[in-house]
Amino acid sequence: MSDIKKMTMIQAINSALDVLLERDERVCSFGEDAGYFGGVFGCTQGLQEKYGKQRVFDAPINEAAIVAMAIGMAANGMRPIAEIQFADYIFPGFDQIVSELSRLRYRTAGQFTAPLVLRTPCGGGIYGGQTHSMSPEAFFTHIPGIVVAMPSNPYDAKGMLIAASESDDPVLIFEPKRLYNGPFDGDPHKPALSWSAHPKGEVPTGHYSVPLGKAEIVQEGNAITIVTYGTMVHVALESAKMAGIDAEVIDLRTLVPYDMETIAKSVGKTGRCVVVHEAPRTSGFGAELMAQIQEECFYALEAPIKRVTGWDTPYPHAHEWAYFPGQERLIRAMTETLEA
Amino acid sequence: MSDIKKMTMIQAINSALDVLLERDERVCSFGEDAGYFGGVFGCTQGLQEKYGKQRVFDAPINEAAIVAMAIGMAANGMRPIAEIQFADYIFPGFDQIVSELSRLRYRTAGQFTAPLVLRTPCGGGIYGGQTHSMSPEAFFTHIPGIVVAMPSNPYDAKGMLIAASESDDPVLIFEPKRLYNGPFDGDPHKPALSWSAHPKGEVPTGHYSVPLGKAEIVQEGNAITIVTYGTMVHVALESAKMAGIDAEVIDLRTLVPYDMETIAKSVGKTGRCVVVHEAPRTSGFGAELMAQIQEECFYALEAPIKRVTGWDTPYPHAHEWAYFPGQERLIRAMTETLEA
Amino acid sequence: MTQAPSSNAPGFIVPEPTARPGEAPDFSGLNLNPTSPVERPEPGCEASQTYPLANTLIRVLGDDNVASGPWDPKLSPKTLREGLHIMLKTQIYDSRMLKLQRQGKMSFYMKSRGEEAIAAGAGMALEFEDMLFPSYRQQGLLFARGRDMVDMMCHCLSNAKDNLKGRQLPVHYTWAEGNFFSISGNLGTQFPQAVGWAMASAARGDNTVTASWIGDGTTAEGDFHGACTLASVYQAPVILNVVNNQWAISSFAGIAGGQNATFASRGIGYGLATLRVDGNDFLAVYAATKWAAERGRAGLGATLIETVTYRADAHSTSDDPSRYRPREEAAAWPLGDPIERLKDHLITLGEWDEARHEALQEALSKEVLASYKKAESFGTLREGPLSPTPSMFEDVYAEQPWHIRRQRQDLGV
Amino acid sequence: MTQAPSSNAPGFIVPEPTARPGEAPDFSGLNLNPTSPVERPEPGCEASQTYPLANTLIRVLGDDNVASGPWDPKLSPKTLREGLHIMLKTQIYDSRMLKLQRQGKMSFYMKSRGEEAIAAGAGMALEFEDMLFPSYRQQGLLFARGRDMVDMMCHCLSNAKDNLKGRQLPVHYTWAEGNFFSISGNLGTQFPQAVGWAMASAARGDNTVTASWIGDGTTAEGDFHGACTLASVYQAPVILNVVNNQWAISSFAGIAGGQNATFASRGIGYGLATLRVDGNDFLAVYAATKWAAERGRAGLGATLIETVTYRADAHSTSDDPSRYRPREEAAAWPLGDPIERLKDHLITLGEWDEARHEALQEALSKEVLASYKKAESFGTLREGPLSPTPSMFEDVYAEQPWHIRRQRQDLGV
Ligand SMILES: Cc1ncc(C[n+]2csc(CCOP(=O)(O)OP(=O)(O)O)c2C)c(N)n1
Ligand SMILES: Cc1ncc(C[n+]2csc(CCOP(=O)(O)OP(=O)(O)O)c2C)c(N)n1
Ligand SMILES: [Mg+2]
Ligand SMILES: [Mg+2]
Repeated sequence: MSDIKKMTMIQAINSALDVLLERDERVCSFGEDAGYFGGVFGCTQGLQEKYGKQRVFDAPINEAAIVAMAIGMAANGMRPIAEIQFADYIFPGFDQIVSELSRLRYRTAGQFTAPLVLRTPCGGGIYGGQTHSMSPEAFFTHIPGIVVAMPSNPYDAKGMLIAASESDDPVLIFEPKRLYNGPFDGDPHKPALSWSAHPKGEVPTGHYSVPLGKAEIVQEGNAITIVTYGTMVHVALESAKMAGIDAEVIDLRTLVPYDMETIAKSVGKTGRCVVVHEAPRTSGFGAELMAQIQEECFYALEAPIKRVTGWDTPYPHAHEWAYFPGQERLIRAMTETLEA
Repeated sequence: MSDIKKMTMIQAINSALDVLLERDERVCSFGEDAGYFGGVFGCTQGLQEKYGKQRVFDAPINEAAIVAMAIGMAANGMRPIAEIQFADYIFPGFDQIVSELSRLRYRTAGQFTAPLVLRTPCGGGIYGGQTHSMSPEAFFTHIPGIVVAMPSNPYDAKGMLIAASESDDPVLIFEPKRLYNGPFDGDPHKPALSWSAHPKGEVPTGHYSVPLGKAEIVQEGNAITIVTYGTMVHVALESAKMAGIDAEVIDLRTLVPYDMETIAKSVGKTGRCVVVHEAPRTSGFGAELMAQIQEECFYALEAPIKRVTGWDTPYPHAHEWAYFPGQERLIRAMTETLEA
Repeated sequence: MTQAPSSNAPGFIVPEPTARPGEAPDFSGLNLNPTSPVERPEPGCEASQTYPLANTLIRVLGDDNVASGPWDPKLSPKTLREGLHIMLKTQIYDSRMLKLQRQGKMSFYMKSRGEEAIAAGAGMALEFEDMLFPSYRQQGLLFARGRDMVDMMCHCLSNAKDNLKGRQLPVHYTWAEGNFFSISGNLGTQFPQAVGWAMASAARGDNTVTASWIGDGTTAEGDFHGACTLASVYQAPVILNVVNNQWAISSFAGIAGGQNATFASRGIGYGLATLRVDGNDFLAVYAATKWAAERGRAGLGATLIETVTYRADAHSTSDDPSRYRPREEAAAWPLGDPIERLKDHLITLGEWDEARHEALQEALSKEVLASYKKAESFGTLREGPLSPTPSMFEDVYAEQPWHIRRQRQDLGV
Repeated sequence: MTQAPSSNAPGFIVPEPTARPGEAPDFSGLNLNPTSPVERPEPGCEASQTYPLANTLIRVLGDDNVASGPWDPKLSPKTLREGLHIMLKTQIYDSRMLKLQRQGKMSFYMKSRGEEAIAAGAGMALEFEDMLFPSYRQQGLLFARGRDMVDMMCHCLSNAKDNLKGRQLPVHYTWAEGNFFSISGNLGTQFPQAVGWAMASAARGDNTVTASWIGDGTTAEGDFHGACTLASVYQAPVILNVVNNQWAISSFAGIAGGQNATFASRGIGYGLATLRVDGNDFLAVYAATKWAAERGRAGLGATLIETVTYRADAHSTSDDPSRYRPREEAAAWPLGDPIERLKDHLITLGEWDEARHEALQEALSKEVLASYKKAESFGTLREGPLSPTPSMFEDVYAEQPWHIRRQRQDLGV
C-alpha cells in the first residue's frame, strides 16, 4: 500500500497524472499551457520534466483541435488526458465531442473507440466573471456515449481521474476550481479553508481508484435528501448544519451514468428532496434528476422536489455572491420542503 | 387582409422569408446552399432571384462563421436569418451561440444586441441516419439569452418565423423536417399525408405573426395532459385518438421561455401528465418540463409524470422506427399514467 | 487564380461560378496549365521549396497519353492495369449502387464519378499499414485495399451483415482491418483526428503515415485549420488531401474562397509542404502521394495536397445538379476523365486494348451483380433482416449502463 | 522563418522557444531584417503583390530614429506628439491599474506594455466611424478615441458607474458611442463577427471599415480561419490584425505554428492582402493601417496584418512570466520600446525634449491619479457600491421573461 499525504485537489490531480504516466506508457497529457508551464492552475506541473515532451506537452489554442487530436491518438492506442483550460472554453470543441467522440464506438460498431479523458476546471466563486465561471455540465449529460463526472474533494479527484483513464469510455471530468485549494462552504467572508484539515484531503500517493457511476452518501440523515455534486456538496453540508436539519447529503460524483439506486433509496427513506447545483436552472442537470426522482419515487414524496441553482443569466462578475447558490438559499429551500 | 393559400411547411417558411425580405430591408438570409440553389430543402428558393445577392446568398461551410457573421451583421443593424443546413451540423457554431450570441446584450448592458434568427431542420423519421436526424433542442434551452422554438405546422412555422425576425432577441427555430411536406402521425407504413388537407396548412400569404412564448392547446381534454412540440404533436393526437383517451394536447411551440401558465392550468385540471419528445431522454427538454411541473403542480398530480422520448443512443439508421417514439409507446405511457 | 472582380459600388462580393444552368461551361479561370512540366523537389526539401507548386499543377499524363516529366512514377504496366481495375471497379460499383438506391434498396448513395483516380492513386501509393481517414467520396480506397465487395454492399443495404449494424448511412464505411477509419457525416472532423492518429504513430515509431481527405467546400470548416495547425506545430507524418472537385453540393469552390487562391496555397501560411495535383491523372496522384509519404516516413512532417478534379455527377442521391450548373460542364472539364486517360495511356503503351477493356468492364459488372445478389441475400433496409433490434442499444458505452438497459427493456427487446 | 528542426528519431516535434528561464534570450530566428526598406505597393494592387511583404517587416523608424522609406506616413509633429501622448497614457494607466489590482481594488488586470504602438497607431489611422473589434490588449484604442478615463476605471472597478453594470471582468471594455465593440473573454470570437459587421457596412455603403485584433496564440482557433474565409469570399472592408507578441500566456508563438511560417503568410492562402509590420514602430503601424483602410474603403476587400511585437510584461495579473521565459527577454527584444522609439524620433526632429517628456509623464500620472480618485468615489468591487443587484437579472432578453422575473423575486431583490 502506498503512503497517505495531505494534498490539495490540484496536488491530487497532479498525483493521479503522475501515477498514470508512470504506470502506462499509453498515457499522455496535453493542453493549453499544460506542458512546460504545468497548466494555469498547476495541475500538470513537473510532469513534462519528468516524462518528456512526447508525453506531456503544450497544445495550440484550439479546443476543437485538442479534442480531435485526443480522439485520433486514443483511437490509435494511446490514453490521452487533455486539459481544457476553463470549462467556459470547451465549446469550440463541442462538435468534436457531440458528433465524434461520443459516437465513435457506436458508429463503428466497436471497431474504433476513443478511451480518453477531458479534464476541465469549472464553476464560480473566484471572481472569474462570465467567462471563467461556468458550470456547463448539463450540456454534456445530454450526449449519449460519454461519462460525465465532477469530484468534490482531493481523494475523489485523484481516484476518479485514475478510474477515468483506465475506463474504456471517454470521460469528461469537471473540476470545481473553487475547491482546488480548499473546501468551500458557501460563505465568501470566512477565511479560506485548506484541504489539510479535511479527511478527504488525505490522499494515497500511489495507485487507487474511485469507481465511476457510484455516488457517495457524505452524510446520513432522515429528514430530507440533498442531491448535489462538486462545490455544492460542501455548501449543502454546512447549510444543513447551520439550520440543524437532519439531511442526507448525496455527492453524486458521476452525473452520467448517475447512481439512481442510491438516490431512490434515500428519497424513499426521507420522502423529501432538494437538488442543488451551481449551473443555471433551466434545463440544468437538476431537471434530469428531478424528473427521474419523481418518476421513481412519486409515491414516497411528501413534498415537491425543489431545486437550488444558479440563475438563468450569465455569471455576473460583480454580483458573484448574489448568483452563487449559497447557504441562505439552501436553507430556505430545505425549510420550505420540510414544511410543505 | 392577405389571401389564404394551402402551403407545405417549406412553402410557409419561404413565404415568411419573402414577406420579411419585402417589408424590411434590414433582413437578409444566407446559409450553405441557401443562395442560388435555394437550400437543400428549398426553403429559400426563388429569393435570391427576387431580392438579389446582397440579401440572399450562399455561405461557406463553416457553421461557426455563419453564426458569427450573423452576429456581426445583426449588431450592425441588420436582421439576418441564417440557415444551418441540418441541426446535426450546428455544433461547430455552438461556441458562437453560447459564448457570444446569447450574452451580447447582457455583457454590453444593452449597448450591442444581435437580433437574428437561426433556422435549422431537425428530427428523424426520414432515414437520415445519426447525422441527419438529431433533435438537439435541449442543449439550447440551457443557454440563457436565446429564444428556442419549434413549430409543428405551416401556419405556425410562418407566423413564428416572422415573430422571430421581428423580435429583438436572438431566436433559434428548429424545423421538424419530417413535417416539411406533410403532417406525420407516427405510423411510417401509412401513405404520406399532405398539408393541403390540414387546417394548419392554410396559410395567409401576407404578414402575420404567431407570438413566441405562447403554447397552443391543440386538443382539449380532461383525463391527461400531453406536453409536446414539433413532430410529436401529431403523434400524440393520433395516439390519443387510437386509444380513445380524453387527452389535452399542448403544443409548446416555444421552448424557452416556455408557457408554464398553460401547462400548469392543464395539469391542474387533469392531474396526469406525459411529456413527449423525439430527442434522447437523459437531460432532454422533457426533464426541465417535468421538474417544473412537479414543482408547480405537485398537489394536483395523481400519478408520476412520465416521459416518452428518443433513446439515449445516436439515431440508428436502420432501426429508425425502433428509435422514434411512436404511437405504441405513447399509448402505453398514457395508459400507465391513467391507471397509476 | 484570378482575383475575383472588385468594385467601388457599395456592397460586398458574392462570388459566382463562371456558368449557371443554360450558360456555356467556362473553366478558363482555373489556370490548369496542362502542358508545362512541374519541377519535383526532393521529398526531404524545405517546405518553402514546394511553394511554387501550390500554384501550378503536377501532371504526368499528357494530352498525348504519354507519361513524362520529373513526377513520372514509372509504374510497371501491371501496376497501371491494377490502377485501371480499381478505378473501373469503383465506377461500375457506384453506378450499380445508384440504380439500386433508385429502386429503393437503400436509403441513400454517393458516387465518386470523375474522381476515381484520387482514391485509386493514393490507395496504391500508400502501404496497407498506413492509416486512412477519408471522406465519403473515396470508396476507391477500399477497392485498392481489397475489401470484400459484398461486405461493402451489406453496409450500404444496412442489412443483418452490415459491419456497422445498420447504424450509419450507406457509404459511411468503417473497416478497421483495412486501416480505414470511420467516415463521419460531419464534414471535416476527420482531418484533425488524422493528425492525432499520426502523432500516436510517430510516438510509437511504427513508420506509418496517415492520410486524410476532405472536399474543397469543407476547407472552410474550422477543423481544416485545426488540422493544418496541428500538422505544422507537431510535424506529424500526415498527408492532408483537399479534393477540389469544384463543387460543394450547389456551391462552387469560390464560396470556400477558391476564387482568390488555390486550396494548395493554404498550406504556405502554415509552413507545410504543399502540392497541387491533376486529380484526374492517376500517375500524378500516385506520385504526389508517394512523395508525401516518403517525406512523412522520414520524419519530415506533413504535406498538404490539393487534387484538382471535377465532380462529374450529382452530390448525392438527394440533389439534381442541373439546377445549379450547366449540364455540359462535366464533359467540358479540361482535365478529362481519369479512367479514359489511364486506359488511353495503357493502350498507347501497347499494354491494353479496347477488347481487354470491354472484357474487364464486363467481368466487373458481373462481379458487382453477383456480389449484390449475395449481399441482398443478407437483407435490405426495406425488407430486412436487419441487425437484431437490441443491438441498437449496444456500443454506446463499453458496457451497457443501467439507464440504457432499462430503455431496451422499455422497448421490449 | 526557419523550418523547425526535423529528425529521423521516432516521435513528433514539440516546438521549444529559443530560451527558457535561466537561458540567454535569442531572437535570431525571427528574421526581423531591421534595416532593409520594404516596397509599398498601391493599396489598389492585386493581393498577390503584397505576398513578398508577408515575409519581411515594414518599418519606418530606423535605428537612427529617422523616418524613411516608402511607408513613411509623413505625419505632422503634432500628430506624432498625439501618438506619443496616447501611448504614454496607456502605459501610465496600465501601471497604475496593475498596482491597484495588487491592492485588491479590482479582481483582475491585463497590461499592454510593449505593445502600445499597435493600438495607438491603428486608432489614429482609422476614422472615428470605423468600427473596432479588439481583444483585451488594445486599451490604447480607447485613448485614441478620447474615451473618458474615469469611465474606463469605473468599469475596471465594477462599481455603480460601470457602464457594463459589473457584468464583465475588468479590461473587457465595451463602448458603443466610440464604435468600440464588446471585448469577449473567449479568444478569437470577434474576428469573424468583425467580418459580418463589415459586410453590413458594405451593404449599407456607409464607407467605414472595420478592424479587429487577435493575438498570435489565438490564430490557432477555428474562428481565425472562419474570419479569413469570410473576408476572402465576400471581400469585406475589414482589417484583420494579428498581434504577434511572441507569447500566449506561457506558450511561445511556435505552439501556434509560428515557427514554420509568419502569421502574415497565413493570408496568402486566402488570397488576402497581407502585411507584416514592426509593431513597435508607431509610424509603421499607422501607415499599414492607413493602407489597409484605404483598400477596404475603395471596395477592394480585406487585409491581414501581422504586427510583430513583444509582450513585455505578464500575460495578466494571474501569471508570473519568469516561470516560463528569461527575465531578460523583454530588454533584449530587438525592436525596442515603442514609446522610446517615437520619443527619440520626435527629439531627433527637434519637436520634443526630455523636459517636455517628463512634464507629460507627470501630467498623465496626475490625470490617472485624479481619475482614479474620482472613479473610486463611485465604488469598488470590494467595498461597493455596485450596480443595483436586480440589474443582474436584466438584459438577458429584451424583456424579462417570467422565469427570470421569478428568479429575481426568489432572490428577494
Ligand atoms: C458540418 C457539416 N456541415 C454541413 C454538412 C452538409 N453537407 C454535406 S456534403 C456538403 C458539401 C461538401 O462539399 P465538399 O467539401 O466540396 O465535398 P464533396 O461533396 O464535393 O466531395 C455539405 C454542405 C455536413 N455534412 N456537415
Ligand atoms: C477560447 C479560449 N481558450 C482559452 C482561453 C484562455 N486564454 C486567455 S488568454 C490566452 C492566451 C492568448 O494568447 P494570444 O492570442 O497570443 O494573445 P496575447 O495574450 O498574447 O495578447 C489563453 C489561452 C480563452 N480565453 N478563450
Ligand atoms: Mg467538392
Ligand atoms: Mg500573444
